[in-house]
Amino acid sequence: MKKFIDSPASLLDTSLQGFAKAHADIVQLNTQPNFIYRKQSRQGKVALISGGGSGHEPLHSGFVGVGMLDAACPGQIFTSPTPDQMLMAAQAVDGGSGVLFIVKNYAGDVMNFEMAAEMLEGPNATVLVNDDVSLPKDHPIGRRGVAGTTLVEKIVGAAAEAGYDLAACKTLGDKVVQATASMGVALTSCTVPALGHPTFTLADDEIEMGVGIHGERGRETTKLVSASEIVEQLATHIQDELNPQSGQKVLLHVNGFGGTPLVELHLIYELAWQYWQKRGLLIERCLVGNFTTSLDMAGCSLTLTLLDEEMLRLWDAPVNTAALRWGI
Amino acid sequence: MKKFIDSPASLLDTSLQGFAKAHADIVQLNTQPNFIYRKQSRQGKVALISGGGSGHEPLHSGFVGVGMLDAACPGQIFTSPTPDQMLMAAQAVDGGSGVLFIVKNYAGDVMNFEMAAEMLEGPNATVLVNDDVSLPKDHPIGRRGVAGTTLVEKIVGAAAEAGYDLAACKTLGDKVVQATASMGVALTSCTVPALGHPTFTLADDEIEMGVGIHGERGRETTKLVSASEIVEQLATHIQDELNPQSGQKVLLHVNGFGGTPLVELHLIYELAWQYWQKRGLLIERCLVGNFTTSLDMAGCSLTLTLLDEEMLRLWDAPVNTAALRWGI
Amino acid sequence: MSITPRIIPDLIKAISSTINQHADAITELDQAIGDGDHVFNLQRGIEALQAHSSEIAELDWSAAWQKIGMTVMAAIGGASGSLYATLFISLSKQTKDKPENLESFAEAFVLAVEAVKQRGKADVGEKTMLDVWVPVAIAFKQDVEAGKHLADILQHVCTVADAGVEATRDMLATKGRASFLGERSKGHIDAGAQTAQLMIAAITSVIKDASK
Amino acid sequence: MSITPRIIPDLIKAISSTINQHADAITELDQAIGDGDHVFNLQRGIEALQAHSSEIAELDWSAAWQKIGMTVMAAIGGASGSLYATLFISLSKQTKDKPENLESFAEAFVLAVEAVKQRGKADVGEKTMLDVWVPVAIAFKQDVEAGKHLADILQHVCTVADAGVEATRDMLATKGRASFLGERSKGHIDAGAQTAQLMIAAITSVIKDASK
Ligand SMILES: Nc1ncnc2c1ncn2[C@@H]1O[C@H](COP(=O)(O)OP(=O)(O)O)[C@@H](O)[C@H]1O
Ligand SMILES: Nc1ncnc2c1ncn2[C@@H]1O[C@H](COP(=O)(O)OP(=O)(O)O)[C@@H](O)[C@H]1O
Ligand SMILES: [Mg+2]
Ligand SMILES: [Mg+2]
Ligand SMILES: [Mg+2]
Ligand SMILES: [Mg+2]
Repeated sequence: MKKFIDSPASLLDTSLQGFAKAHADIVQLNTQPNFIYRKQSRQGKVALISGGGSGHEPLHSGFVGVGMLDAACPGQIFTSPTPDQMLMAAQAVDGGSGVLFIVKNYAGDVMNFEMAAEMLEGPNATVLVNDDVSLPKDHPIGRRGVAGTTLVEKIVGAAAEAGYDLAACKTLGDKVVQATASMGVALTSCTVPALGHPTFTLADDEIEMGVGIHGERGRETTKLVSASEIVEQLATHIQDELNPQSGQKVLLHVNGFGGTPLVELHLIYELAWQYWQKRGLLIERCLVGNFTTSLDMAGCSLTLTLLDEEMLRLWDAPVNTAALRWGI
Repeated sequence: MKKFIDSPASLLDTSLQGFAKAHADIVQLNTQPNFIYRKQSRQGKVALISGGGSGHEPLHSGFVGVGMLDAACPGQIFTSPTPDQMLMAAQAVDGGSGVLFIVKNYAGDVMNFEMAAEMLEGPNATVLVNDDVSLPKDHPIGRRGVAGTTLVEKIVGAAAEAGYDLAACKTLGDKVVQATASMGVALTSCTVPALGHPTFTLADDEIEMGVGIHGERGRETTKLVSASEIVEQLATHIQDELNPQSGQKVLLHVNGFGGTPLVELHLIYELAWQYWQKRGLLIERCLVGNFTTSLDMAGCSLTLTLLDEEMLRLWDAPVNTAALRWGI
Repeated sequence: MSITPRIIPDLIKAISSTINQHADAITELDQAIGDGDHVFNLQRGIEALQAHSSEIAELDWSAAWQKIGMTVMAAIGGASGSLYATLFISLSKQTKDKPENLESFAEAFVLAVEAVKQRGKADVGEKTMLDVWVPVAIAFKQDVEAGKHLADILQHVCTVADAGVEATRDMLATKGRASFLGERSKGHIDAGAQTAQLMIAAITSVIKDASK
Repeated sequence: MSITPRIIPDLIKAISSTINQHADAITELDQAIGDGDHVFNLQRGIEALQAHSSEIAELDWSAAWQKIGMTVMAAIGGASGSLYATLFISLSKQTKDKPENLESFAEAFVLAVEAVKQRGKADVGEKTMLDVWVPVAIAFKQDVEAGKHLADILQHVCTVADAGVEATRDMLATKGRASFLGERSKGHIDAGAQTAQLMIAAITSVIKDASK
């Protein structure tokens, strides 16, 4: 394994120190337990808390700040955080209007957030993100939450900032999730530091279709084909799921898994843009880059969100975080 | 080779289309020849033009916008752009106050920009970036320009925006270059699409110290050591070069080469921060992330810039580009 | 049941040693159909417990289970963290103000495993640790109720655990990460079932020695 | 010199075929001590020239060189792009309004190579294409001045080019990307020198055939 690392055990804590220093104008770090929270939290506002295993950076810590999250709870690499993190974070950022947890649908995340919610006194709600359409809709544990999470956090974050109450934030979050579909493909596996070698291996001419974000295998190993064909496959799954009307306004998110250069991600964006433009969609907004990563995995995902005017307005609202920043 | 690609020949052009669409609020694309330029160019302002081989994204196209570059000329992957690109870009963005070329010191870049400057009518000047201290100061062709370029483009970009004239921009650019030192290390090579396989190979326990940004070998192949030891080595080269006084204000830039996860880059930042904090420097500003990349190379570089009040003020000035954005 | 929480440090030590000994094999299992972190998750939990084991040994059973539950809850994370936290916290609730005997424990154990099922929204046959814990809890309770000798119960429990692990091999995973793989999950033992079995084997062996 | 620009399409075809034929070997050279793109750079230039070759064939020599120079300038990029653009644009300047004969061309050629030296701030001995172009231009001019037969001149030029390439092997690179490698650049032939030699061999062979 080749990584910049002193030891797998110290990587996360030291990295969080560095992150907090690098963005000290926006966030603070609490240790024991670990959470990243806003430098200035606001009274009277619904507090948004997310979290999950580390290794997906900038998700979620890079999304803490005005207009987005109030706190992020980083677990060990690819391991969901523990309930005490969410509890303490909630205490730190609760502005008196309740806490909204934004949780990616993975067993560990769901159960640990659930325990936190059970223990938390005071009003709280949870938005479960399950945008991964590589799994069938009736999958026994539901679909995974993947790159669509960024969009949920941005849109609901703007709503909370604008004064939406807890119920309204929850309703909006569920609406965004409903309107969002994602699918990803890996060209390589990734290497979890504690493991020391790639989680799986692919032949030189193989790709893994329908992967999540933890370096696990996906639904299917298929042959490496051209970027156009890959985009066609990913986009078709999403298209079949959302079934948007011609003239529908959408947000198109091309997410890199960490090891894919921007030059390729912009190629993918162009090809996906063409796919949906041909189908009459209005690609009103986009986000292209590495946002929900799987450490050093080469690969990417497409996410499409059907926008209404409310979502569009909230997407455009100012945001000031380490990884997303505009209008401020 | 595993890449999202239709053909090596079409990759760049399609990717530029995607980039321009993704950031249509900020930039426009000219084709034949290729250059990215600001949506709104400003009369009366010195025009800043940079460029170089592609594969380093977001450098330079991601830095076009208010407060930074006026245009970027992307060459083929790792191949410097051609003089006609710079010439046409200059015509497109010249605001009547002359053109400043910001050029990384690589033979191809230098010579192609030089030809453009020779052919350009009207006042122009060139700032040559040569911040790579892995090469000796008396290297026959001078040191390479690497990740420090981002800082030069940001600071001089703010100055041009603030109304500095051509001579003042040039003087400032040279000052920033003087005050900046970088050094990089690669854990892996990268794969140039046209080539189809890694440019060089390293054993599992080897790293390449003192690399540039084109996937070439560096000065020395050494053993993989801990992140702390790697930071110590890189930082010591920089420290010996700049020889800053205790109490000196600095900007610390940790730049990822593309394939290194943020969790590691923030670890590196923390370790570098400790290195210079111990030596009494005041780390007033920082930038951590993938800015000057080498496609999918795993690795990173450290850059230190000694700040004076002018540079600090200009660093903080508003910027609105695809990759750097604040204050707007 | 004359066994007091003073046995806990030995239990933790035995669990630690068997998990460490089988670490690579466990990783291989979680990697084949999961994300490969299961053993590290457990090791973090065990380490945290070791730091508190002498303190825990001084408590009564209900308080001990509570402390164990809170400790693993804050240390493990992941699916197994919440499930084991649920198991122990539930054991604490179920043993609270109850007589400290085998019958009472067996009843609490079955209820705690029920709580785990609820936490995981899962049951036997879904290729998880429940394929060990559920039959083990049931067998244990039945044997205790039938008045079997402790040594025989322990022996039986181990056999049931072994069978539970082996049964996961050909199951289609419908819970946990392995479920994302669909049919591809078949043919691999579930890592969480395997570690449950290892822990049960370690625990029964310590208790057997202690009750000689 | 009875050779007119009508020969240019054949020259380009011959250059194209030798470069394509040796593509992998050239890549290997540029990869060992450069960045591996040299052959693609040249191929882009050659392709662009091919698109204009029939048009160029109609021009006089000075205009032809100018068109060639501008075409490669806009197509190649990299170090070699500016160097070859400089060579051809300078050839155009030096042949402008000059008699179209061998003596005049030889003089222009030497001056154009001088311009390349200036562009590259380099000279022979630095492990670049100049280790081929400089001795070739000098040998050519000397032979022409000495009144040698064209066939002998062409033969001689080829030998000089071969020697130039070979000489780069043990040189320490002090210009171009290879110079970043310091001592590690030794032991490898320079890619740009190699392609210069290949082009010269192709050109001389076409001219030999044409002047038979
Ligand atoms: N919903 C569930 N119910 C019961 N057990 C589960 C469930 N989800 C996962 N498990 C168990 O947890 C184990 C994985 O634990 P671990 O690797 O520590 O967590 P994670 O899956 O979050 O990486 C699985 O092998 C399985 O036995
Ligand atoms: N300063 C220079 N002077 C003369 N020739 C040079 C110089 N720099 C590079 N070269 C030549 O150019 C060749 C490399 O060309 P190419 O690979 O196309 O460009 P780049 O080095 O920009 O990738 C080298 O092999 C060398 O022969
Ligand atoms: Mg996990
Ligand atoms: Mg090159
Ligand atoms: Mg796991
Ligand atoms: Mg090259």
